[in-house]
Amino acid sequence: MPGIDDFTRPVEYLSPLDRSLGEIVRSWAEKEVLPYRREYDEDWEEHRLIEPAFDRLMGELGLQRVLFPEEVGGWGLGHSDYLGTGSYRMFEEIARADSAMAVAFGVVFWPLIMICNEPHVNMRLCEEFAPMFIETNKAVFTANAMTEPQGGADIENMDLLGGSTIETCAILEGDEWVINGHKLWPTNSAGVADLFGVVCTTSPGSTDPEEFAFIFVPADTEGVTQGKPYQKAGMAADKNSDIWFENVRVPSWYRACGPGDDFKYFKEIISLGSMGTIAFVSGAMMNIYEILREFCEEKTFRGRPLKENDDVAGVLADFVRDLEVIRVIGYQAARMMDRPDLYGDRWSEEMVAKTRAFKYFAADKAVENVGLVMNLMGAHGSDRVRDVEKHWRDLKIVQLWMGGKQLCQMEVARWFFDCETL
Amino acid sequence: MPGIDDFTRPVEYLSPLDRSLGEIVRSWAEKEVLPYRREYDEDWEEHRLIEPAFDRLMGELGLQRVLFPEEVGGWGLGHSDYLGTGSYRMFEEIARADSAMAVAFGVVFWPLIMICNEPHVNMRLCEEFAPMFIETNKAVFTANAMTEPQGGADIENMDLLGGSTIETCAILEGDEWVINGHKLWPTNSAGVADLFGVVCTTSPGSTDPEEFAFIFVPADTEGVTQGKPYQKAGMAADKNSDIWFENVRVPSWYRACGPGDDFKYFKEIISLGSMGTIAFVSGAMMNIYEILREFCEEKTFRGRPLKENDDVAGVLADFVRDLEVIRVIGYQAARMMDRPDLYGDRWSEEMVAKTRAFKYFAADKAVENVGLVMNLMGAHGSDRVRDVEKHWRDLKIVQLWMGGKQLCQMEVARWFFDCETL
Amino acid sequence: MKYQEIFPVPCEWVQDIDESMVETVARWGEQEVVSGRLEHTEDYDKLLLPAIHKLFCDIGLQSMLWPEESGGGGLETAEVAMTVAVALEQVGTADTSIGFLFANTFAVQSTFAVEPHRNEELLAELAPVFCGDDVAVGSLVLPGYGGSNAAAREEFYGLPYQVSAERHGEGWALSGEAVRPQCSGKNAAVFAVAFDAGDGGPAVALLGEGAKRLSSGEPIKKTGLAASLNADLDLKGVEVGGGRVVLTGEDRFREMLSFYYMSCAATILGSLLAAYEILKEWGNTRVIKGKGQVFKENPLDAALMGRAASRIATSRVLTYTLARMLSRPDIYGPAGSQGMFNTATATFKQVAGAAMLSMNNAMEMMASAGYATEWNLERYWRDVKTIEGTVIPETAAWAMLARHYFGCRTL
Amino acid sequence: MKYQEIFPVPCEWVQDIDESMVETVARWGEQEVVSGRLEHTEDYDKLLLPAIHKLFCDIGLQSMLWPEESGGGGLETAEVAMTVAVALEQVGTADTSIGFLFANTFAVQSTFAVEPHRNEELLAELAPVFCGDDVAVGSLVLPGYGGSNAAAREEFYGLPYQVSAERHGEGWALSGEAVRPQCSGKNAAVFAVAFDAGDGGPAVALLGEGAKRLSSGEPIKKTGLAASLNADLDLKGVEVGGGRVVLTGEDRFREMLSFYYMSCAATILGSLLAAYEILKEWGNTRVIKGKGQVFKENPLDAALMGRAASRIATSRVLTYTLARMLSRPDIYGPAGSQGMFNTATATFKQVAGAAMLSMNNAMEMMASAGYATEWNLERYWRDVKTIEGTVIPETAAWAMLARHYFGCRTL
Repeated sequence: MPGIDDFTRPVEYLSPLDRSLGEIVRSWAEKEVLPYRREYDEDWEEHRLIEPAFDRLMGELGLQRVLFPEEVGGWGLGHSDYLGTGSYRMFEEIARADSAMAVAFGVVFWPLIMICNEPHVNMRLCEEFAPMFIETNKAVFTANAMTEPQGGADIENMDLLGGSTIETCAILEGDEWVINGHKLWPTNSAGVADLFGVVCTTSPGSTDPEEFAFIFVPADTEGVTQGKPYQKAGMAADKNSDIWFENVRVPSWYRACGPGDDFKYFKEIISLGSMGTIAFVSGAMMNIYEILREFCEEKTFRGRPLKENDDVAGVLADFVRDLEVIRVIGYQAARMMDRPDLYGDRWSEEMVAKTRAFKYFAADKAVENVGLVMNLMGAHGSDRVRDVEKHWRDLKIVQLWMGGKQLCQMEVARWFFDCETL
Repeated sequence: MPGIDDFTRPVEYLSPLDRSLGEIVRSWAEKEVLPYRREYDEDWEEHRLIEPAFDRLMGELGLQRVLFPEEVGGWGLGHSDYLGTGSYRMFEEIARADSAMAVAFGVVFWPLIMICNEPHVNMRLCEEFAPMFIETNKAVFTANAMTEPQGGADIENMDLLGGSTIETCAILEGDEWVINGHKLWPTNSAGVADLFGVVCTTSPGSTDPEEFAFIFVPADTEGVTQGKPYQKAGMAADKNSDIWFENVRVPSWYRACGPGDDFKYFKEIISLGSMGTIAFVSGAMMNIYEILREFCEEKTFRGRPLKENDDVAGVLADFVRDLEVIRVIGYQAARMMDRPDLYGDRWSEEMVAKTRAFKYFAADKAVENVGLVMNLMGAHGSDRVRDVEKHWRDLKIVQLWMGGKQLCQMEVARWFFDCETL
Repeated sequence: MKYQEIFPVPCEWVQDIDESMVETVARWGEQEVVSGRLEHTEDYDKLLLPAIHKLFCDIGLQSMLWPEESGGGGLETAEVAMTVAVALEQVGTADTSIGFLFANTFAVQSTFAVEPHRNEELLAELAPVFCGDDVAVGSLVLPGYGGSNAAAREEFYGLPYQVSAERHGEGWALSGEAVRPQCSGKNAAVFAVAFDAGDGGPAVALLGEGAKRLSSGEPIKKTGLAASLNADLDLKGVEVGGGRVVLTGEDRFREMLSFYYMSCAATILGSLLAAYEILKEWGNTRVIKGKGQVFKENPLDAALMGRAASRIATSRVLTYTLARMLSRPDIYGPAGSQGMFNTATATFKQVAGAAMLSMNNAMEMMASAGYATEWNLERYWRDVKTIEGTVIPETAAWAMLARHYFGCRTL
Repeated sequence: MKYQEIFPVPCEWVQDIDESMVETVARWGEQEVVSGRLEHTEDYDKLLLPAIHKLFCDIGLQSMLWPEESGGGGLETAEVAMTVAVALEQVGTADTSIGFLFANTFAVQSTFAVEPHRNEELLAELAPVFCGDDVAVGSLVLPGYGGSNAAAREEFYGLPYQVSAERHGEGWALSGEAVRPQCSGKNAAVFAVAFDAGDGGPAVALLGEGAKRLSSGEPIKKTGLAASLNADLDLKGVEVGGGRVVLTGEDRFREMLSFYYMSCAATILGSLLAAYEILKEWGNTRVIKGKGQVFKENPLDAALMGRAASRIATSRVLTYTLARMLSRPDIYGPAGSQGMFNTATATFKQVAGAAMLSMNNAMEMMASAGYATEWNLERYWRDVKTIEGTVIPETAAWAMLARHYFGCRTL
């Protein structure tokens, strides 16, 4: 009888680590998350249940180390040919249990991309930051402080606005950056992260890519203040808050790649973030598939199991069809991240546009399908014991982050149709 | 500026012939089809314009030979590792110009699959039939006579009905099959095809796979009668009619693979047919992309080119997004046909279900998108000079063949959810 | 009327009493709900219950069908359907979950308190419950999917009853495990329980909160509907007298459902209008593309807004028309006819679908503000989704419609 | 009324005259169209034109607004909107493309022949055209996308006029190349051409078929609408007197469009009902899964049928409600108000969208019978799609709605 492992993946693309990464994460999820996740909604402020599970996965099992180069104690994923597909597998397996945990985990690597990935490894910073992730068996988080109060997704809309709307300002004073600004919404804020990657401008209002700066700031630096977590429709394991930077001082070499390159490689954060998002989507959908199998065998309509009703079967077919499609394009996106030699640079406009396209496709389809699944389940759809309603709430959030759907559309149209003003 | 060749394909999968096949077909299409296709609607009965173009492609350029083994003068595609991806490229390029021509061309290979593909090459029949395709510079067609008046897609619904609804009957009399029956709708009927693959039963009403017979019948055999072409919403280059078989006698070795194997390998017709359909869809959509680029640069709303209007750009983005997705899954489907060693037998229930899923996904999305594109184009959408309305009509037909959407849904649900009665 | 001018309705059908109802309920919404609605999701006792009390008891929604001399509103005829619709539109705007409680309450009451089915005996008997100073919610117990929990093999359009019935004198003894009411399993005053009465077809009996051998389980955690403290019920041979059987027969059962679907559609319509206000505010104040563009001036966002507006406009016309049809059986025939029932089903599905689509789009436009509790939108989204599924499983709805319009026999 | 019983409408609004109109037109449809409709796509002269003649001249649709003494139907007030709606529903059922011709004709006539805009002079002048024995189609020339063909920089809600105007005495001289009318460019009796009248805003002038310096090009091949022999027009300074300018100003222009959108919605509604009949027939007679199942008893197909029925039911209510609103400006305000215009736009878009969705689904269910000409369905599908795009480009429709409901200024 087919199960979640029978959905198509392009087997040619899989990393040599695929099987072991999959097994580690799946068995962790079965033991540490699935039995407890129904209580997570009430745990959104405290993370009393959520934190120990993270400690196990990231600290004890060590998955928070994978991106760093081997030289500093990491697993070298950042300069391997399996950055994409390896991450995809981990993210998907975590998201099957809880997509908020998947994003909290995935975001650990998000700022680190800037210093761990070829061809822009910053070994000095790798050496400086690796120990905090490696010399511990506790989960250690990072956060990407991008969004600001005034403009929402404007920061990610780099091609149109070129960083001109960034108000968080970094001024070089001697050997130090002095940072002032106000950020909103980063995953792993509200006190979770120990290290921030902060999107700054060195000259407010400028569209010069050289003025765009990506600077690391340890969370305990003086002048960094974090707010309380926001309450959201779902995703309890992903804490978000305001962050204020007030005359925060960090060493000048905490800038990730330097003038011009920060701007250039920051787009890799977009393409990899989009790729990761697809993995969150397919992971959650795989779990819904498992739930649906059970539900549609157990419940009856006209005296027969739901799955034997052709109309119900139509909904089920559309669901697995779209999951098949999402997974195939997810792995294709991951492969494109793995092999820039074949598909183009991860930070190219083409890769940004294409991964955005795949991302918003996956998220849209998931939201649509899960909505239909809930209707199919009738009163059981909104009942927390079935877990589908949880995925429904979470997937909506997955759909909306990184600038939401409309920004994806504009970036896709801009590249494929050569638009100038979107 | 990106064009149709900038949409993603999994480059790892491409056949060594990909480039040359693509170039041959594209240049043929530019010269022989694009300038004339607007007149095709009026040519649906006579094929005065359509036939010469086919002659050039299939006879002169020789593409009707590709499936046959090299030993009989073919190109050996049927036993290569590039059956799927090679065909995909040809089909897509033809469909860009006219999807009806693509299906008429693709169907030439459809019955031949039964005798040209590993592991069930029937060399005796290859030798017998190859000359009619190879020793000519005229287009030579085949047709797959499956559908019958009483049940529509029932014949393709093999897992539920096991061939029990087939009324076309083949009785062995000495060294000859005597065939009686009435078929509807085959592509390349109405006098086009020179050779039929006929789906028969050797024992009406039986669900025994051994009684399912796939038998070749030359069109000029005594007792074969074809009707006039049906008039349809589109697809003028694809003629369909009734075919009657009245005491038609063919040699006993005209049965493709023999008892049991005919049933088994007939499913390959389904999986490969589904794969081909995706290529027709992406080819047509590529052409619509070209038209849209031009239209949205030329026409204005609020004084600006349409493509610079964010709402229009949203429609454009969704369109290219879905085309990206369709192409990626199309090539994945093709790859799965190429490499049964990695993905499973082409005739397995799994491959049938998965290619059906990809097929109905592609067709649904295309129909949806082109409908929106027509609305976007306003009064120009239904105007024949833009060619979009032609693709719109054709794609609807592409969506509906091979049992239509609902049968795809049932086969997908049946495999993934283990349903028994759909 | 609050949204009258911008989204036209067939206003010729709206009477003075309806207009004043709108005014009263809108004021209630502003004062009791909107001011503190962020907290409502969390604190039922402190925040939601007082608002419900004010609406149900002080304003008197729960007693509107009782005679004035019992302390009721004196509405007796089916014309009350329009009054209920306009009221629920306002309640739904303020708090969709409270609207859902009243939709249930009205559907329960419609079985015995609306002409031509007014039952004076029951009205008198239940006057202390519904005309008193305690909140009295009515809750339906409808057929649902079968499975291990299904009590009965008999079905209403393919859905087995959750409760089985045995004859007990003039009345019945009702049994069922883990029976899921539409709302308020923990605290409804009256459950209207559907069961199969043999040859009589479907029947509905009223059970009071304190009925013997009726118990409720743990509160259910669910996506939305904070005002509904729902829980499964156990019925261990609950005895109910013949006088408490408020209806028998398919026509009467469909009639109850027609009123219910209309009430739910009106509640969701209110939600949609609330979402409209939230999105409008967002569109007016948000600035995107640097400081280049007020949100609503972006053509893509505006197009989505235009679509949303279109759905609101049409949903409103449909809901009001349904209310009118149900309120005038003299013109349109009984509410329990196949035609009316199917129109009610179609309207409910259409309005719920339009609402979900619009709210999903609105969330997409508002991005993180869409899912942050602070902006209030996500709450309506969760509530409407919960109602959409709870009222009727999708599959059953379309099967019913096909049965009627295409003459299917086995669905 | 033909489909009255199965798909309820607000029948209290339908008057005797409307009922008899329905009867007459339904009979026309049966006799003149349905019997030979397969051929209609091909032979305009032999098959379609006689049917149009019967409907427009003998039954008198084209003259219904003229006084009885001129040979007209004597209808003068906006109440005619309901009569037009019910008539077009029947025409659309028989032949959608003929419905589209009359939708245009009525919209043209509404500018000068319906109270309070009745223009006795023009009525008298045009009586020979519309009350004669020749088919007289009116055709609108509306703003559309700009581009190399756009004649004018002025726009109506973002769409430039196709024709530019210069003052010429009391009247105007109109110019434009490759001007695309809504229908019948080859043979309309009257074109109602929109242009910009400077400070006066939009204006519409009537041009007769034989107007000097007006010529039409080659017939256009298009997806559908066989009854419309369309062609582009060339206007080389066509002179039109002040008396032929039937309206100026945004309010009046919107009013014309409100009537037009309503008429097109009613036509499409007719199409939907035809598709319903075709699908019903299919569902009753087709057997699938061997001989195991009558098509309509398959739950998946039935669910799609149920959805289609639901869309028909709601589309019908919406169309009738819009017709009512337009027919009673005394209750609902003028047809050219922003509110009415937007309701008309929303209704048209909703009904057209519902029709396309339902027809697409029906084709999917009927598979090859869906696209074979023989089963007739594909023709409705092509016609409705053509109308959907031709009447108003999608982008402009949503921008208009957003403008009104969300107060956008730059759209």
